[in-house]
Amino acid sequence: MIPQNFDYATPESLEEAFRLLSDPNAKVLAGGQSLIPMMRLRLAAPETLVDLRGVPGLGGIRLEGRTLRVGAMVTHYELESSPLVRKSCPLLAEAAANIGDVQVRNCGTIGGSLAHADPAADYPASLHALEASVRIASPSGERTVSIADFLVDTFTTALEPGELVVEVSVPVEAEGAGVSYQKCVQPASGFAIVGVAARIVKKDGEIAFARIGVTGLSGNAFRATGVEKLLEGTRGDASDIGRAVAGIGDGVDANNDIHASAAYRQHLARVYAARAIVAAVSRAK
Amino acid sequence: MKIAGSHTLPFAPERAYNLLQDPQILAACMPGCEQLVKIAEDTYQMKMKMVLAAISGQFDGKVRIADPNPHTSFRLIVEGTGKIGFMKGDGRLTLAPKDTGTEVAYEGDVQVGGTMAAVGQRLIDTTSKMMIKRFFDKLCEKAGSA
Amino acid sequence: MKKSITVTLNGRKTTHDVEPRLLLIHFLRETAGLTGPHIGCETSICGACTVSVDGKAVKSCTMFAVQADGREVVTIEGLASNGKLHPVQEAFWEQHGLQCGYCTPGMILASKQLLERNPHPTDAEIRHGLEGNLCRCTGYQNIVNAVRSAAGKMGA
Amino acid sequence: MATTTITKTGTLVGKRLKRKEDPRLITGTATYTDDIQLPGMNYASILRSPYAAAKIRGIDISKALEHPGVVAVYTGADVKDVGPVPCGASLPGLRVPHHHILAQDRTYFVGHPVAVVVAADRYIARDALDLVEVDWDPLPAVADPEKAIEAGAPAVHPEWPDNIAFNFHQENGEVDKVFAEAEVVVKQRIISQRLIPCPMETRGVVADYRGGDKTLTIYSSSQIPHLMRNLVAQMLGIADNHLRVVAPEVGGGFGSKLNVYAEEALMGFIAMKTGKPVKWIETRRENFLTTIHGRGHVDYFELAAKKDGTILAMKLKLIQDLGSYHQLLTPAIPTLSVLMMPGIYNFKHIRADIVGVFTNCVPTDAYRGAGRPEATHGIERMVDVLAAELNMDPAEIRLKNFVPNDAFPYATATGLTYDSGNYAAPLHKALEIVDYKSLRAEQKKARAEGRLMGVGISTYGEICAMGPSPATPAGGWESASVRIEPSGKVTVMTGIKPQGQGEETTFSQIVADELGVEMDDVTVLHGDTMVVQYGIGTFGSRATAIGGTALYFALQELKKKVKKFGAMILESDDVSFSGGQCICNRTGRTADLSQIAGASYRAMKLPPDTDPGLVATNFWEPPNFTFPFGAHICVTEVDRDTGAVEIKRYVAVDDCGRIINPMIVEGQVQGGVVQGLGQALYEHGIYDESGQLVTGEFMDYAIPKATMVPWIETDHTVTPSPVNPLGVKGVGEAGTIGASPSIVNSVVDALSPLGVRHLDMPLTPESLWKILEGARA
Repeated sequence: MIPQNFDYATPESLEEAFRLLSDPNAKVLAGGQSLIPMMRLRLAAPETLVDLRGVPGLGGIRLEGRTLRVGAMVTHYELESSPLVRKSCPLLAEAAANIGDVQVRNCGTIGGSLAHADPAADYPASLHALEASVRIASPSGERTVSIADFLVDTFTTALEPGELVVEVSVPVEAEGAGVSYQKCVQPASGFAIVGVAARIVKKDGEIAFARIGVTGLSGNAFRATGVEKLLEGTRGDASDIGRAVAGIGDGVDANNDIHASAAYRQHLARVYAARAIVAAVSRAK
Repeated sequence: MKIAGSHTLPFAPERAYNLLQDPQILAACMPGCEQLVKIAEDTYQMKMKMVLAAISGQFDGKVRIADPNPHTSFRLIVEGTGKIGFMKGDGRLTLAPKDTGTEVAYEGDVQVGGTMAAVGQRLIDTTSKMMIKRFFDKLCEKAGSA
Repeated sequence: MKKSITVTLNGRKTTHDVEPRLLLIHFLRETAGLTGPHIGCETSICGACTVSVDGKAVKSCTMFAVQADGREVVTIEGLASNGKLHPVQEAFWEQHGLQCGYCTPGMILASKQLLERNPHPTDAEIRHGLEGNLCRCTGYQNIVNAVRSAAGKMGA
Repeated sequence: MATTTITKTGTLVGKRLKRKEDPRLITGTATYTDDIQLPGMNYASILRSPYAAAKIRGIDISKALEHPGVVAVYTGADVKDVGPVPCGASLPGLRVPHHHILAQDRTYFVGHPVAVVVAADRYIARDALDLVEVDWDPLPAVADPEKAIEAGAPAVHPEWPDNIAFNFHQENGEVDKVFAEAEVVVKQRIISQRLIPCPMETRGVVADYRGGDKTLTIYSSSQIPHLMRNLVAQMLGIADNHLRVVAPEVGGGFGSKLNVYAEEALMGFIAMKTGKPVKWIETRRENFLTTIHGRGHVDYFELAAKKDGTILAMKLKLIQDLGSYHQLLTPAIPTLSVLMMPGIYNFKHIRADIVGVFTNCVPTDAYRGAGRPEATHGIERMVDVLAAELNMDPAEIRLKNFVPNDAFPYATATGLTYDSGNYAAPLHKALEIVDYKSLRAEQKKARAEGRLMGVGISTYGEICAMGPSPATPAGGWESASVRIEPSGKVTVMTGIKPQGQGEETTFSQIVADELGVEMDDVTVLHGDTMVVQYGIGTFGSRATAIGGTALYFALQELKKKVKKFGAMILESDDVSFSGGQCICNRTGRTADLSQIAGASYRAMKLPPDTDPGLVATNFWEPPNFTFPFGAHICVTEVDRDTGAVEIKRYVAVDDCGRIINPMIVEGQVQGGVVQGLGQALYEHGIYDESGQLVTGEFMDYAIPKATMVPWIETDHTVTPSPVNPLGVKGVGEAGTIGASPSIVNSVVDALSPLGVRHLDMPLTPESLWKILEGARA
């Protein structure tokens, strides 16, 4: 299958990229792993592709105090294999390792994935649990939004025309925290039917801090604050977890497709939440 | 595939019912609708441009309102065809008073054919629902300001 | 409209003018005459088109040729050197890791990547590392055997 | 189990030898259809119906024609006299729709070809496709075969409003009487869902016409080049000796390339019209939509038995989803199911009724197993249903009902003669491998712990070596020609057409053993109608059993000739031939094959009544099918939380007769089992009510990935077939046939404490979760 023709540009600075992207029919090529298949099917037909791989400042992973800053063009493979990420934010490395397959992870980027906002993408569960923030740049300046504000709906983000994701920031994981990302894989596409990320910090045998993110259940990933509240202050044993996850999908309009009905997805969200929490609790020191 | 859901509108059922059948409101609120021209009683010709992240497509189609049951229910049939395939939504909308507003429940079928159907069935439900939500959000916005 | 690109193909630099939309797989197969990598789907699932770009396994049907400008691309044709098969090729042959052979060039490139990153994989790690490559003939068992055997050869 | 490279000859059959095919495949130097580039070649793209049923009010091709680089655009009107797409099956009263190669005024499935754009390259062709405008009038469609035969259903073909293509009845014995008097009767509706074959290489056609000598060459990824030549020549109205069909390297077929499709004739038509070569390569999307699907059964089974478990009789009503028209063998496939419905059990009363139903879907046809997996799944499930009813062990009930060893050749209730069998042997072996007693004890313990562990057995029998000519539409024989070249090297031309089964290797093993040459001295040619004498092709696990036998007989003929020349050279009338040389039994003098071959072609002197050269050809007509069998045991555990099935263990003990290369046989079994597993757990070609294929890409249709399949333990018993001198039976489809019932039986067993007696495939986690939820409620 063959894409429509387009112009291809490789800007060497952000300014140049912005200028190219001021054309409403231009589209960013970050890793291309979602965009190119869409273009091959002609569901996407941008007139200009702006390949960001030559733009300085969009790559690299660096530690700044208690914050890990990940450039938008960092690939999933770089994240899963980076010793720095594995040590300081293991949940992000785990999420990256769960995406697609090796070839996709070699090319796909975190910025591209976020801007695409696929409702079943893997990152959002972890990024919600991490309360990540997304730095956005435009010709008029920069702004930083929380992941919750960034992901608006299915395929819909807070990005305005002409804006670019330049960086994702996550906190360095607390000492002794336990984390886990558990995913029910759709066997054909490898996307998540549901995926749940958990971060747990224990203190004196009790859960002092819990963060839970959910992807795939509905049109937009979310943070399950209700579950977090019910977990905090418990010892995190099976019955605590069971009680906490029971309402994870309350009020959520669950997706329904040939791969899983809404009711089954709701059930899987509970099961995988419990699995993620159990794993995180067991890893927490 | 079957699709169902509901939205609450801050208007009484009478007003909600009339708004939902008002071609100007429909034209303004249906996502991507660029033109809506009446071609017969209860039938309109529509041009729309759908943009969804990377996906975009032009559609020519029709909107038809059928089986009207004033202020309580009607059937809405939306169909469009374009180079990337076709879509057809056929659903019944049922209106019921809820507090001071109206709960609009919809239930129906969405069919997608052509290349669009190739990208993944997993996206049809969630994008349909998002489009419907956008429609109702816009409706509240438009009617609220009207 | 066309762009000039220079790609190091199996060790040799080559320059061509290409349409930006030319997929890397079509560039390799039709412009450069390297028909080893195959096309098996258009949704980036099957992996038959897998080649190595700057040392990373990629699906060449999900990359434009212009993106390979200035990079090193290795295809199945570039694995054997001086008539000697690469250990992964050898192992696929010895372990009957192929039947119709259509997925094989991509499977071998993915296996090579896997062993470069993890020289002593467990069976589960091998299977996980080959998730991006479909095979309809072998049931994968002899592919797993081949990768395990290649690991032994390369470690030895 | 390392492979060995044996250079000494005489004992190669039976050895684990590396394949001769592989060097080209592992180095990327093989030539598949899309690798063929011809000077001046154009590229074709096909516009297809997005609707399952629609009238075509008009097609406007003017804009496409104006597009730079476009050579031609053709629509139905241009090709109305080409074709139709052939159906080779004949059944009494069969309704055969006239299937044009491009739709005329109506389309009847999503993917139906409507127009074709020919352009300088594939990018331009695709661009121009968007410029063809079709004025569609969508019509109601029906996709479910049971709904299609309800009153008032939309008619797939207006001329046949009942949507019934045929009814077929087969009966033996006193079915009603036996059922009326039976102590036990069990009934079950069993679905064998639509599957999509998905070879990794899609179909593709290159056509090249030389006007000067009026000769057309078609390159097509095909399992049956010769049959394709005959049929496409008819479709195009040209002589068969003006058409050369070449099947180059074929990247998997599984039955989906045992066919002649519209595109072969269409590309031939274009090449002849334009005078330029043309290529069309199927996209994966097109492959899902337009290449044949498999299975598509709804079966209503009834089994009558005695209380002690003795099976007495069977009834079957089979509703076959045919799709919208007939491909080459579409209507014949369910009749194969009926032939094999008794399985390997000893009972004589049987009745089957097939209703062949048109639906607005792509046709079903032969997919790995073709009718036998459906039959085996049915009987093997029914035996378990009966065992559950009688509270018997599934191994015990099988052992009780097997056709006994002294009954062969065994005449079945459906008119077949099973060649040879020892049905208990593989079952005993498999039971031993898994340690069945301990396994059941472990299961008891697991159940006590609340775990859902299951053990499933299937003891399948299948019909292979398709087949004797009276039973096949186009001849069931196979051909081989062997030529010893002047150098003493050997060239084999075989009528089969492998797609990964490795006959270049196994046939070389046979040749090397018979002629005493090295494997490397043998070249096996296939797939080119200009090179190879007429042949039938590769399907129905026939290549070795029939093609290999033809080769064997050709070799015997050739050896006689070799001996005559050897005797002449050695000037002796007492000569034997072995180890690649003729030996004078009196003097011990020898003449090797190159000397003999050289002499045979130089022909300075000829032995009495002997022509020059060393060539022998054999067309072998098999006297019967062959009937492999085996026992598969699958151990599963179902996750109570999610319904997911984990295969803990899979053991396959197959008996495919004599084995020529165990490595290749194991590979066939492993791959076959995984395709059966795909059906059992993952795969389902789903059409929605409007006839849209909703599993129309790898994004939605899950063929097994490496992470989704278990380790498969294989073993064999060997019961040679008396049908051919090699004693071989066939193994290409065995794994697939044996696998699905063993897996489903295992999961049903796992859930049996919840009262589950049957589950339909695929056993998706959600479908099992619903059952678990129901049990909790």
